[in-house]
Amino acid sequence: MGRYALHRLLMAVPVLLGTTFIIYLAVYALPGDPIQALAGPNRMLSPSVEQALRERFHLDDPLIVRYGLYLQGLLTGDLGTSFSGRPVSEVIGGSWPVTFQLGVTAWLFMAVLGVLLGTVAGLRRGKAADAVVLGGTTVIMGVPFFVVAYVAQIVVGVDLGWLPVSGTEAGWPLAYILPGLVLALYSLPQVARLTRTSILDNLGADHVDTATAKGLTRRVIVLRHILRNSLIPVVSLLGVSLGYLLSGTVLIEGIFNLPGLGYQIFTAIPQHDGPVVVGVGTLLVLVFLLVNLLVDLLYGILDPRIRLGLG
Amino acid sequence: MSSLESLPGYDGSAPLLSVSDLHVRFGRAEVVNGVEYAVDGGRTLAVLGESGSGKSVTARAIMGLVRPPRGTVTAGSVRLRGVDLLTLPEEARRRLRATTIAMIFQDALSALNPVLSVGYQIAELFRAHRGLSRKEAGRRAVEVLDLVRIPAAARRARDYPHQFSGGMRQRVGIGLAIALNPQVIIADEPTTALDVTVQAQILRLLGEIQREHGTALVLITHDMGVVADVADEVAVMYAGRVVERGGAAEVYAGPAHPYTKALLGAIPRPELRGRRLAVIPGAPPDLAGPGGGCRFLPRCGYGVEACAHEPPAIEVGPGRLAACHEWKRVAAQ
Amino acid sequence: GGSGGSTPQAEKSFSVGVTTYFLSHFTPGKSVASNIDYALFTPLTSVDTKTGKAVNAVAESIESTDNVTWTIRLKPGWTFHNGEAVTAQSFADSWNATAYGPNAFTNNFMFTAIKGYADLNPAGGKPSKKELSGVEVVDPATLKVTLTKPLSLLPYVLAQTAFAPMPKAAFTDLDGFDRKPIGNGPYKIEGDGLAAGVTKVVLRRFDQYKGQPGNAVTIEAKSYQDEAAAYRDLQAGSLDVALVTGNNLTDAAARFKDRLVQVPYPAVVYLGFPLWDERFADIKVRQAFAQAVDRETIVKSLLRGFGHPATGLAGASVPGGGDPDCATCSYDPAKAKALLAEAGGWKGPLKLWTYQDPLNTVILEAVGNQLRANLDIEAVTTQAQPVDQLYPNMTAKKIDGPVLLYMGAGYPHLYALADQLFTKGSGANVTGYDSPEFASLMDKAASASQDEALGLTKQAARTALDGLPLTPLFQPVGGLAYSAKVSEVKPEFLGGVVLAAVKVG
Amino acid sequence: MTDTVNDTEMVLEVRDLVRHFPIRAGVLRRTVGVLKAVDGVSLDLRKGETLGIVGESGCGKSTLARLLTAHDRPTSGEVTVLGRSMHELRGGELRRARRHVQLIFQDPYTSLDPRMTVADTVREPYDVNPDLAPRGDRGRMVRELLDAVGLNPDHGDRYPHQLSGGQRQRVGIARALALRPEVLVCDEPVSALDVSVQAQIVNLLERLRETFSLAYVFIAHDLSVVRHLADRVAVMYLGKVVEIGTEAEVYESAAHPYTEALLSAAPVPDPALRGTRQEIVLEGEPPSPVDPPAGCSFHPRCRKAVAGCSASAPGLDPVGGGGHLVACHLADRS
Amino acid sequence: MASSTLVSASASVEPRRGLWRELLRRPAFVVSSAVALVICAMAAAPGLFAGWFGAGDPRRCDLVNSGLPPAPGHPFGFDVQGCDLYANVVYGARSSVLIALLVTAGMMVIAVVLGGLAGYFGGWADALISRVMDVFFGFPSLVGMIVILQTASAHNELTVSAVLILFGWPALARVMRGSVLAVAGSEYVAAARGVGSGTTRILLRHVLPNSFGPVAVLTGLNVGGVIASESALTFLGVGLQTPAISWGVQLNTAQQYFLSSPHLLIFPSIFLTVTVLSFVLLGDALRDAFDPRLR
Ligand SMILES: Nc1ncnc2c1ncn2[C@@H]1O[C@H](COP(=O)(O)OP(=O)(O)OP(=O)(O)O)[C@@H](O)[C@H]1O
Ligand SMILES: Nc1ncnc2c1ncn2[C@@H]1O[C@H](COP(=O)(O)OP(=O)(O)OP(=O)(O)O)[C@@H](O)[C@H]1O
Ligand SMILES: [Mg+2]
Ligand SMILES: [Mg+2]
Ligand code: NI
Repeated sequence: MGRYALHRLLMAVPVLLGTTFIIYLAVYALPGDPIQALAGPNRMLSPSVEQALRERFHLDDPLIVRYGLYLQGLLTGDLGTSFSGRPVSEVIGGSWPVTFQLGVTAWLFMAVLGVLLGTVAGLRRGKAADAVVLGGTTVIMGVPFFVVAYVAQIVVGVDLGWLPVSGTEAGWPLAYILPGLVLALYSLPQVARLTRTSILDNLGADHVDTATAKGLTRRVIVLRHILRNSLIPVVSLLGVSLGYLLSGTVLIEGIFNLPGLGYQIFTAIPQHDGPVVVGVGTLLVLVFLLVNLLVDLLYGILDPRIRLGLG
Repeated sequence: MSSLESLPGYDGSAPLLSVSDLHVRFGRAEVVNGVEYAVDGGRTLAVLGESGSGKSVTARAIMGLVRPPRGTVTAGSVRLRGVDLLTLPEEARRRLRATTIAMIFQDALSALNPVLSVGYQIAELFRAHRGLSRKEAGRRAVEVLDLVRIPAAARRARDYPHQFSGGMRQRVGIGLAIALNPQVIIADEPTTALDVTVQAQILRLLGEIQREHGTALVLITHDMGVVADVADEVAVMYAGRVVERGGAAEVYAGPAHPYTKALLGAIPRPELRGRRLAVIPGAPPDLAGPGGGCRFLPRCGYGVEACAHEPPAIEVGPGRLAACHEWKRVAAQ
Repeated sequence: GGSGGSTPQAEKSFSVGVTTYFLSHFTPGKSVASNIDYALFTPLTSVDTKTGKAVNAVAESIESTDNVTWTIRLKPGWTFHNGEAVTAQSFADSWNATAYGPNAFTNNFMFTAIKGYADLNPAGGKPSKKELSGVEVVDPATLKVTLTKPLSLLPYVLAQTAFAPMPKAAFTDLDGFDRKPIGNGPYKIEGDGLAAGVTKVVLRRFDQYKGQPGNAVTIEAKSYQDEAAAYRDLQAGSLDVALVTGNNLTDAAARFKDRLVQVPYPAVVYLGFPLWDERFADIKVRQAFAQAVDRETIVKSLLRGFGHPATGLAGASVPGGGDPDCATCSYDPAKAKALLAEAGGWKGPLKLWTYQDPLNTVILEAVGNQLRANLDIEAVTTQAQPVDQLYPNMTAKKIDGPVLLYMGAGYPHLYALADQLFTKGSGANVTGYDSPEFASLMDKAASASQDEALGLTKQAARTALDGLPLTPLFQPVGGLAYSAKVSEVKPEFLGGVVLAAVKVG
Repeated sequence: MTDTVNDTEMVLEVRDLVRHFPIRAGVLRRTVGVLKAVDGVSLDLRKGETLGIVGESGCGKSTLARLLTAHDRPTSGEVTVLGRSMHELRGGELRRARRHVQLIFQDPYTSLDPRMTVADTVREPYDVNPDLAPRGDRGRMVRELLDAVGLNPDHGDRYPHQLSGGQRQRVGIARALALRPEVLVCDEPVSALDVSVQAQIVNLLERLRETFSLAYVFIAHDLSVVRHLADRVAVMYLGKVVEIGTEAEVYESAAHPYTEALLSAAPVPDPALRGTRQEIVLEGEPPSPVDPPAGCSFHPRCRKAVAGCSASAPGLDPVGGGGHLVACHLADRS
Repeated sequence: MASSTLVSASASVEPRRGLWRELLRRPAFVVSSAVALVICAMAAAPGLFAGWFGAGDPRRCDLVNSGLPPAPGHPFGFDVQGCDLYANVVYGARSSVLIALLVTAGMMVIAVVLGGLAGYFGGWADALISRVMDVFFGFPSLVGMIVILQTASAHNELTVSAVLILFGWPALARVMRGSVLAVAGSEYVAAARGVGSGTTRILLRHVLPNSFGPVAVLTGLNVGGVIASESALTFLGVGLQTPAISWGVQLNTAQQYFLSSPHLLIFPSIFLTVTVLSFVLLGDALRDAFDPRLR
């Protein structure tokens, strides 16, 4: 397993390098003037300052030179400097705890709620509960989630006053419940539906009949012989969903005023703040790859039929 | 041995397992249509019949595995020493499973949970029915694996089903069934998926267990050779009914139902080499179609007018029943 | 409500919501003149919120005979938060740092009027000097400033935080200073300042402050990504004061009633014409467009009353503003149609531009609808571009239709707006307007006394508006809503709450 | 090209056929071992002849069948069909050569495309080999084929799920017959079917053999079925042929202990004979083809094994006269 | 050897029905396709529907009515520009449905082609395609969309669709790859190869039809997500912009006015939800109808 993990990590290196280049290229290709972006709509910059900034951030150099300089810095552990003048490492250092907590919360919601709903729907197939879950998840899929976010803020945060509306001040978990929940809604329908299908598959499986014939109680059968087996495909979906989830932080962190990575990258784009976009973007990809490696390892533990490294 | 005695209807002199007039319905199809058979301790009843004739469904109905929405038992009774399982509350029935009546499934790989170790799956029985601790149950599971001749049982107990060969899996399946010494074991085609040498091992193992514990064995198969080898009695099923019952030797020697006769004729035997095998023309009936009349009629060479009425089970000899109006003619030829 | 949770009960404290933009830099040369900046720094002058006049703050006196050479004397006893005395050198150091091109301080452009600026910002190559020749430290309490041309409004200019002083300590670690400045204002920064990932800054009252001291002992400034987010926290009770904008004003008016202070911004939202586009070369076309927009309805219906239909360049809150300077700012669809017909009618599609901003797009669409309805122009489309695309496009004259823009006055005077919008070469003069008549009037105003300057500026603005490179639409109005915990919530000139004035309890 | 073949000609020759599956592991996916699924098999088959292949599960029967029909490429050795070496062919040539050897699959449930009707399935060979039948004739030819395998023309419109197992197997046979092959390789074609249906298929195969003078390679583990159909029988154990001979030679005078065990383990469908049979129950599990025992691979389970059995692997040598070959040190080679 | 308990040996078989008749027999299909049809008709010819309550022109606006609730003749009320909301919602179907269909079709084509190639050929094609999918999965797609759309000169239905396709296909392709992998290894594919079928034929006749089911269902489910994403892009300032009329734009504007004019949010949402539901049901029904086993 260790060797397998190592192998996967090695494979991640070209993917990550490719990612940095693609992002760098994309930011480079963005139309518009970064200096103008820095100055804002109502503010003017003197030509000398403009010139100084261009020099400082190598804005006039060709792409390859800039990327080369970036990689050179990367080798010495320097992630570059944001246009705001802060080192990117500091920007990331300050924001990742927020995204981490948000991601974990959302992931938990997605996993727990998704599996719960899917299980209920699967076990009560064709009954009202099933219809409610199926219908509900369909509606969730269709409603843009900034709409859900605003409505949730106003209803739960403002009108009911149950949870903080925004910000991180209340700390984990309080501050992260509402944004985490909204973020989880993004992938929740898929998780719930996959769980449901998986439960249905397993309900009819022969080994469940064996378990019944063994005289086990319904509870044991459901938990140990149906749910556990059904979760195997769900686990890999949960890994992939992390990608959507990290992507969603771009929106959610903005709406809920969370100073996380998603927000940093979101504000950095219009600023053409290449170093920040590349740094944060690559970090997000790295996290995704790592988590999916973990998920795959977990998969091997959950499903003994899949022996990693041999298959 | 367990709680059977205390249940309503218990009658020590009744047959260990008796099924009567069992009806099972899947949607529109009356898949099991009045099955009757019985078996006593220490005896082996072979249930024969072609694919789809309802052998497995009957077995599953006995075990209580036929439940809506996947089919309903519409009528009949399944009695263990007189106790009707079908009217028993679910909890009481659950307690009887594996302790008094157990089942071996056809496809051992899919019948075992792929994500739990085999030791765990056997140990579960001891934990659920005997209330043993996880550790103690694990120890007993190893004993069971030993009993079914799994080499290095203690080590293999930690392995998962896919790590076993087909024969060993089936032995694990048998281990699951015999772990709690049930009085009745229903084996649903336990060797169909295996090749002959392994089949011989398995059948021998089952025979030993049966002799040792006086267990009643219901062996479902469509292998006429296996039946000839191990069965005391046979029940031949066709389209959801038992069309012929009796001692194995007698039935083989003089089948009284045209279907049984045709079945025996279809077996390739060395002496038939170079000749065409006897076949049963046509296809099995549609169980969802309208009933009434003998269901074998369209494929039967003995059809008479009376066959438009469903033939009752007629006693054709000592302990032998056949559901055919023309049994005399069939037996004579 | 209230946010005093983290501070002891006894201490008077409140929380205020600001946008993250306000919490990006604290160095005077990079500051954005937010209310936080004003809490941390006190420049030489300040603008009286009631009269709109520049009054002395750190300065004892600011005098000039020719509006070119100014002598500034400082009040004694002012110190920075670290105890260092505020001297003429503190100002000179700060100004030199900002004016020095290679430092790339964003406020650099504000120093163009000071003599020696060109030496510090040569067109190419490294500057030969590091100090403005126009700034002389006569003695610790006296500063002599020489300008390149007369500017009677210098006291107004000096009220911006860009002209605040910096202590010696700042120059040992400019980056550190930017995050945790040592200012001379009524409040000092507590804790780490703008450390990575912080979303709030705590200000503590500076007890040695020589000006009007603040009321609250501590102020929590929480950063929000936009005003709407801050407003929701205010609604939920976890914030005491917040700026309310846009559509939330309606809700705030109903919800907070008299705890909503209306804040007229010293700004104008206008429709600029691309003078380089020949379709707009005829002034009649521009007049037709200007009169086809129903400013009253836009303000009343779309903005729910939060705005003032423009009658001139600036609203009444700006010295020199509030007069009906704009002849074509009245809604007259019939006349508009007639004017357009006179000019030969409109052919082809019309595209309206603005920069990306939720409110802007809505307003632009309304303007588009009115132009379509009132001028019978069928194909009206709108496009919102990011700021960094729109402005370069305008400079490159690639915009092919009227642009909806916002312009705020840098300091409280009509002169500021007129100068930014109409002076040739100004960064904000996006229409390409160039009028010698306007220029000479402005020059006169700059060299005249402050009282005369007002009249001359008005005259210049009227001249420019008659030429119609742009037509003002309305002066925006924002709001300050606050919890019951605080009182004395007053807007400062740029619209933020005067932090020092807020009373707790 | 088949015109020159006369009745006694070899249609299929197999020489030293080997198929090893590499077992890969680790970071670099290096091959850490080989699974010897087929390990040196030589066979031949004449026109009209039926060769039965028996052996326990996993001994390589299906792998052999796939090699014979060019569904897989051998590691070494060669398969010659009508004088042409199959694995040297590529692309279109291979496709044309394939016509002569067709495979009938074990599982009638998975070997038919669930979305194609019976007629479409049987017609497909003609559609991809347009030279075999002009477009206009195809419908008729499909009907004839269906008729030949005992299906009604109206079965043609059905989908596989609407057919019984026996009927599906017939569709598979009709599909294989469409190309008029010389050889039909039947990989356990009746194992999934029950006795009454099995008899139908066995009869059908016999009848087809007569009408089309087909040669069969008939794989099964049911000895009685093989016996019924085969002229010659090969017994496989762990990738090797351990005994081969005519039906009578193998069944009546088995010379390999494994064949003996196999024959004795097969139940006889006659209760009267119960207990009279000398059943040799093989103990232990079949060894792994990854790591077969040294010497004779059967020796660990062989009740006759002597010391020499583990030392060297016996060759496949004649016993008695004729073509009866056995790979056993202890065989009586008189 | 293995024998299934589900042997269907039924003798009487219903005649092969036409696909169309088969579809019409399913209530789920009839209802969902009727709704989808109405929505598509609305998208194609909004003029026919918009005028039902008198105010047919979505661009005839009186700012005085800005944000007013439903009134006689204006059953949905007015939008912020004072235009009839009903007419706007009807016209909004055009862009939204167009984008939904374009994206769905585009994603499906790419997913089927790439997923199919990766699953069927394996080897380096699979490795390459899978790595590319990895990057797309891991990369925050919203960030990518923002960057690309900012680069694009125009933000119309085409560019928005293109971007949604670009970041949407991997999920589908992954599913496609999985099911192709299963089908490619099946015996009936081996059998087809055995009778001499070429790769193209095998892919088109056997692999594609048999592996398409899961993709079809997922696609149906995706339609809602697409419309929602379109709206999210508008929200982020890179999607369609006013005065383009689309449900996404409407929802985005409505969200800012949620407190004072909730009806702006409610009515487009209802249309959106109905559309989404109908497409989901349609996807399911089509999958079932195309599968002869489920007829
Ligand atoms: N879950 C089910 N739903 C619907 N029909 C079923 C189900 N299980 C079995 N059947 C039908 O019931 C009939 C009898 O099936 P059963 O499994 O008992 O046959 P069998 O005699 O065991 O055959 P085999 O030898 O193939 O195991 C068959 O026609 C089958 O199609
Ligand atoms: N593609 C493959 N890759 C690796 N190993 C394989 C492959 N195909 C078959 N094997 C292995 O080769 C051996 C022979 O398999 P094969 O399927 O030929 O046996 P068989 O005699 O047909 O068995 P059965 O009677 O169960 O069908 C087995 O151990 C099997 O696991
Ligand atoms: Mg069965
Ligand atoms: Mg095989
Ligand atoms: Ni690998």
